[in-house]
Amino acid sequence: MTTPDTIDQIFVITKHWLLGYVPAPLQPIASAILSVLPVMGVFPLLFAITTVLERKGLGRIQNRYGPNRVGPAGFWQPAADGIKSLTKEDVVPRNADQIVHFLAPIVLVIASFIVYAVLPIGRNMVITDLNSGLLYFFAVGSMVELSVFMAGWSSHSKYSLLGAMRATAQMISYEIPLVLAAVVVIMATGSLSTVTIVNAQTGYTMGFPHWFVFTPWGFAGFILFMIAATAESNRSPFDLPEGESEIIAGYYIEYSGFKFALFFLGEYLGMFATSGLAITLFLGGWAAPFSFLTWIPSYFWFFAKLLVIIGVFIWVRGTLPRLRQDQLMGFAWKFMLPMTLLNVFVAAAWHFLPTGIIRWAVCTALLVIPFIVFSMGLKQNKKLQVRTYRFAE
Amino acid sequence: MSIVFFILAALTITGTAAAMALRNAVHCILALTLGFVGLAALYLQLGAQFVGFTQIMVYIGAVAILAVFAIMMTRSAGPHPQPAFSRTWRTGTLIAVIVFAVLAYAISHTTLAPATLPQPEVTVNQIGDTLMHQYALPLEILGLLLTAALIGAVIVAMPAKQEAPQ
Amino acid sequence: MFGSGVLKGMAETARNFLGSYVDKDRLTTVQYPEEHAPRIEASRNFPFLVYDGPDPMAGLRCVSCFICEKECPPKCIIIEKSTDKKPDAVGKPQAYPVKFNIDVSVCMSCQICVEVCPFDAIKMDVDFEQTATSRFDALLRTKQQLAKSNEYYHQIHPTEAAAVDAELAAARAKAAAPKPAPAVAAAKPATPAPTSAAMASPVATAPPTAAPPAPPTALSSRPEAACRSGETRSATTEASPTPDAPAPPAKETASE
Amino acid sequence: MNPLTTCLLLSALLFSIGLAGALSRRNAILVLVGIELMLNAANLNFIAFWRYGPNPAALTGVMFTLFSIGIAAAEAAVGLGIILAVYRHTKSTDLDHMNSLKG
Repeated sequence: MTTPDTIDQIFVITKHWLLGYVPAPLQPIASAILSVLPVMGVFPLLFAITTVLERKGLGRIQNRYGPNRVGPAGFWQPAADGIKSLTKEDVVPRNADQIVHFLAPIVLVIASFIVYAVLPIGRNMVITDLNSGLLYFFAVGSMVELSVFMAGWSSHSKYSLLGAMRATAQMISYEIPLVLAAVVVIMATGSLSTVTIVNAQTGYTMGFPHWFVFTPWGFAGFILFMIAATAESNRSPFDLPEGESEIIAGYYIEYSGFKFALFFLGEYLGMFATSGLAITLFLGGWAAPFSFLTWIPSYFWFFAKLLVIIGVFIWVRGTLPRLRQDQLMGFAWKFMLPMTLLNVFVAAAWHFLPTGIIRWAVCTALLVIPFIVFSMGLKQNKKLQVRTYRFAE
Repeated sequence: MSIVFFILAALTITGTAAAMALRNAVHCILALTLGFVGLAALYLQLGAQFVGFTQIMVYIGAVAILAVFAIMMTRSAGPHPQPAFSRTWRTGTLIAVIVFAVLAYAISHTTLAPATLPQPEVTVNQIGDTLMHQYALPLEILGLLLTAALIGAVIVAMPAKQEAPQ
Repeated sequence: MFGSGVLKGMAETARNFLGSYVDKDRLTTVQYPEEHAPRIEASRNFPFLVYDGPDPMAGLRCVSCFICEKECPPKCIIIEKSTDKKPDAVGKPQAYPVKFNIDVSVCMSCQICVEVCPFDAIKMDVDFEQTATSRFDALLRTKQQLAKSNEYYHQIHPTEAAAVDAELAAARAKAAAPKPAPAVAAAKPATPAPTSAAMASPVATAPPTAAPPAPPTALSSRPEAACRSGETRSATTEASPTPDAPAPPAKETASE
Repeated sequence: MNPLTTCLLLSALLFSIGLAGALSRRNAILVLVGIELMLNAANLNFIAFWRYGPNPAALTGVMFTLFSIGIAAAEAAVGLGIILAVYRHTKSTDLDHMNSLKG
């Protein structure tokens, strides 16, 4: 470890230094506040940056400029959007259930924020190291479904109710693959604590890291986890709950002004949280990708990985068209669930097979052969024809 | 007993009582989730972390959502002309009050000697070990039961083909 | 295999993403306030009043016949007729508009006023930046704002303006020389060639003897044009003081 | 009052609320919810006795609660399935209307 500890641990040291000025009986509360406040500041900031990056990236994918008017290269756009949504009139439908309508965005944002409690964003930088941290993450994540339902139902509009029903059905269906894809890591580390999971991946062999993504089951688990995470955070191509063309904006159609912005914030925070969990589980958390890069502080690596995953999310959003509802459900139950269960089996086989090339071959074969069989089976009863274009190409 | 316990107890009782008293079925379920959150927090307060999070995950993430789906499918959230309580609600409440009175009498007149042990540290590993060794058979049976319930629920809720010719 | 299409699509979008930074031709967006997309000649947005000569108010071709005000579907034209008369483009004494207002916010750019105008006095402009900071007075364009020179008309719609000039020159020649012309030159005004000379020279400087009057064969070959001019004439007898119409509408020729 | 008694009283109150709901609601779904509440009251008892019992290391209360939660989930799934099936026949979830066996 060539990292100068003062730079790597600068936030931890600062926190302890600040705590020294707090009287002893207040120290637990002060410590909690000092841990929570940076998270509550950094991730909304990341949300602001992501919105502008997403719009610019989508623009470039579609061969146009993104927003480029407000500030240098359009980077003040989120500030303009924020001011706009803050100053807009807050319209509540007359027939809406006023209390539930008001509570829904708050519940969503709170649920999205408190999952960050178990995400280690750097060495010794985690709000609380729960013994059952992963369970906590998934349990709190399930509260998002409820807030989505609250928003859709209380608006008293058929579009929002349809969107909410779609969203909850989709989230329940994809939560199972999400959890099952994470189970392989729990099997490998024998712990539900996120800190222990990251610590298990910090080693290096010949300069290469011990990330779980570099194993057959870890790679498959990562891909499956990311697919399920895309569906969980209602992002394209799984953005049926807010399909603009059929149900306008889904469950938050009746929201305006700041509440709408809160929904947006909550959605992006959920995306960051699941991405952060994917990093923690499969990409080594805050660990550097090569042993000679360990001098760069750990939190930098976490956010670098997070930005890469956000970039992939944007890339996927710019590429894939929206699925149909039956395709979505069929994909969850006919493909994701069997593959994740198979992946659990492969992880167990990996654990019991002797180390060496045979283990790699067996596990890869166990994953790839069923995958090919699956894709052939799923393709057989479809009459796919080559689409011809009259004008494009 | 700390003040936190009483706050959580009040939250739980408020949520569950509202769940049983409100007229709108969806409001009932939402109040019920509040009660479940309070109960989960009580479990955490009592040192059962794993159980608390499982409580949130199963009851809020699955049971409440399932109930909400059932309410939506049976259209029972609309404005009801008929009362929300059954004709025998007085009898039912009376029975509940009597049951509570008997239980409270029994509890307060029993000399319980709680062990003044420190908060037990229960880790996930311990729970896993116990589940896999001591309670392996119940676990298997529970798995079987859940599978049977899954299949059974689908079969029960599936529309009969010859009955519904559309 | 499952997912290969996804990867192919991802490669395509990545190519677009990177290409948009390398190759400026990929970006189809026109950065509007700084750049303008090239305008096609037939584009139109909002009517304006054509005048001849140096003085905008004296040279207006409009005789305030009220045809456009009557025909306007959203009723955005407001005209007030003068009590005195002054010579028009052809040379006849005609009334002129004291007030000629068009409401930008009401106008729907349908060009019907241009179609019906028998004097070629109102034409379509191409200036689409008609915004104003207040809702009412600023959006009401007055005669002064609407008046634009024939040279400007030549600039924005050269082909159409040349045809209109030829028609007007023919009408002026007819008014100057009331004798019937030889039939040899009859076909000349029916096919006005948009030569550079015609485009460059405004009507006022055109030699009055150059073109003979339009023969009746030109009218009978376009029955719908004759019919329409007859209609408008009968409908607006009190508006147009002269019983013989100065020029047959030649819009069809111009737009073709 | 010692903490165990408080927990037990709370659990008894929870049980009574669930019982009152199950006995007095018209909507079948809410009756099922009342039964769930009674199960939860029992769970709270298990946890309380585990926490203040003589041998917390044995994890018996935690195990019972976990199994109970699993069974409650199964019960909810089957119960709501039955309610949906009943609704399909009677077009109602009102329990007072389901009296076709009444003599």
